[in-house]
Amino acid sequence: MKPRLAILLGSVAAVLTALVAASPRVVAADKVDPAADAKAFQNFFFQKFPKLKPEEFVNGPYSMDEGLKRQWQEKEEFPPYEFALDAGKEMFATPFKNGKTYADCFANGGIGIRQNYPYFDTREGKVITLELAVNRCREANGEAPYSYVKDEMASLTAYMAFTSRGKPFDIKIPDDPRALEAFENGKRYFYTRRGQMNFSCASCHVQSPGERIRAEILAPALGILNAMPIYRSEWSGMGTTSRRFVTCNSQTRAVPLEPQSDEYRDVEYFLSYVSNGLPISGPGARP
Amino acid sequence: MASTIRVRATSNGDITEVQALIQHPMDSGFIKDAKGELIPAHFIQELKFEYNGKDVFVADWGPAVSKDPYVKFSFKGAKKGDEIKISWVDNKGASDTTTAKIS
Amino acid sequence: MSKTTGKPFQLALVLLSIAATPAFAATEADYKAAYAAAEAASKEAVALRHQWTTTVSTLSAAKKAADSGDFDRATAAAKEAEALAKASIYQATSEKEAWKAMEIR
Amino acid sequence: MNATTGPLATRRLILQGAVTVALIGLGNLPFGIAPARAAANDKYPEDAFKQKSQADAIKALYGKTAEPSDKIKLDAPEIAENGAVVPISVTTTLEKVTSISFLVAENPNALAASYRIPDGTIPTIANRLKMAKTTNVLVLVEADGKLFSAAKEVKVTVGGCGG
Repeated sequence: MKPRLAILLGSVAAVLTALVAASPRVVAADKVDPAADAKAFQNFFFQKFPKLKPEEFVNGPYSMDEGLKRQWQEKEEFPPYEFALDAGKEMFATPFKNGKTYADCFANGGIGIRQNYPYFDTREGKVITLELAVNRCREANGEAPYSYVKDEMASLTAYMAFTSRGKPFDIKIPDDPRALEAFENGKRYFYTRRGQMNFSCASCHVQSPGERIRAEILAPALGILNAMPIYRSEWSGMGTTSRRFVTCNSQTRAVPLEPQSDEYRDVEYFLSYVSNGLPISGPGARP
Repeated sequence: MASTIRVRATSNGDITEVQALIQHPMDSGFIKDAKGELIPAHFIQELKFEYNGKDVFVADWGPAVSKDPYVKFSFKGAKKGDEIKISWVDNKGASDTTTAKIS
Repeated sequence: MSKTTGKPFQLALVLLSIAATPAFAATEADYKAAYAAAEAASKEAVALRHQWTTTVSTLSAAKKAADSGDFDRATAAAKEAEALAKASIYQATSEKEAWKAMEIR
Repeated sequence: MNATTGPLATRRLILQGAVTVALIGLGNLPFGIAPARAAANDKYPEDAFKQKSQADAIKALYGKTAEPSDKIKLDAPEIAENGAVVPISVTTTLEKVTSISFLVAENPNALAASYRIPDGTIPTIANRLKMAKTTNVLVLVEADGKLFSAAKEVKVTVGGCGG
């Protein structure tokens, strides 16, 4: 099979590059300044793709290629996430065994709040994602938690994202050194090369968006989480941000971390924050 | 259980445009599951649209139609508020039926 | 894809030479020693959260070959797994600073 | 990229040889539960769907050959984003259209979908098909008892024999 061959060939090169001594352009006196980071991050993409409007970045690879865009628009006439969305709406409205509902766990009854997730919980000192909050809500009401990667979780959050469509990402970093540290951790994770392919998240989604890597057109990192959860044709189904992180890791031949591990939560925090101001477009459809 | 069939039928003068999306695995019979065993073929064979007791569109499908299949067509003679009936049957004998109002 | 270029590190040469090494008569003891070394390096990579999928698969290939009594192949695979694990450890260590080179700022 | 592991490795799409294909095809076709149809020519064209090659499928379905027509407009992407879901549509100015069929030359079985077009239905269809690899999509339009065709190549980089 073709992909195998490509991987084998790539593998030798990857091992070599993996071992190339990293050029340590050590940057002096790093002060964590999320606002400046977000500004630089967005400017980078706006300059790289001067023709795109900021809000178009949330459409991922479809903003990068005309042929793809047309296929997407045709699919959007009756999008493949339609069933998940309907299921999620029903789940959201269905009370737990104790009579309470998801609406009781969230601000504004859970409607139109997706753009505020993840947030930093200053009591706990950790990043709380929407999926995590959903499972905590379930467990607090005596229900079993959902899988973090697909199925019910993807359907439920698809509906929650849908009620936030068009609302700009509004991630806050509270004045708490632990929040800054979480942001910094997420940033480090995003730029760190891993796996035998020696790719970081940025290798694909900062350096090469719009280019084809084998079959796929790479999505820009800016706005990439605004579309979550997504229906991926490659999965023939829905998946959450966690699922995407897991598959990204595997694709670089790195053993994925546990969904909702601290690293994944932090990188979601970082990536969401730097996309502040861009509208929620989820649920999305992707190749 | 919710219907497996989603329909949008919109009237535009004399012409009614119909779009349908159906929840079905459309397993081709060529894919293996996690255990390496082939998933048997399972696909919708016939999808029928009726208006006024008459067929207006009939799809005969094989396993090469995508998962959660989609189809769009148009027909003449119906008007806003009329109903169309949609039904499918698959190769295992399962079926579903629904009606939709033309808007 | 990579914008980093430079001299291949010595480990890479070791790794490539293993792949090219002709079959030699390895004993069960050779295999066990090689496997233990590979496993240790692999565990270190896991602790660093930088494990490679190929290390895992090569380790299990080594075990499988050993189970079928093919200690030549088992030993070669174990050594390859060790080299992969060491490369991933090197990656983890060097990236502690190197990631900043890619940062948008 | 399919280099996934564990439970996510659901897309090991293996195109088996012809023998396996035939066996599976037979093994899963339920005999005797096909719904009753009103008329004989209304039957599900089971035989046509079982044919491997395009030529055999056309023969089984229509029993005649098609001639190319510039009155058929076949719309398909140059490069499919994913072979599992390729949006393909057709429209034609031919008159008295009674059926439209889509074939994918190099799929295990060429015939993908066949639509019956009664009087009063406009010969314009959009659907989504699976494509195993880069190949021609062929559309056949039966009009006034004759058979016409149009074709377009679609490049497939991620094979879609999957779900």
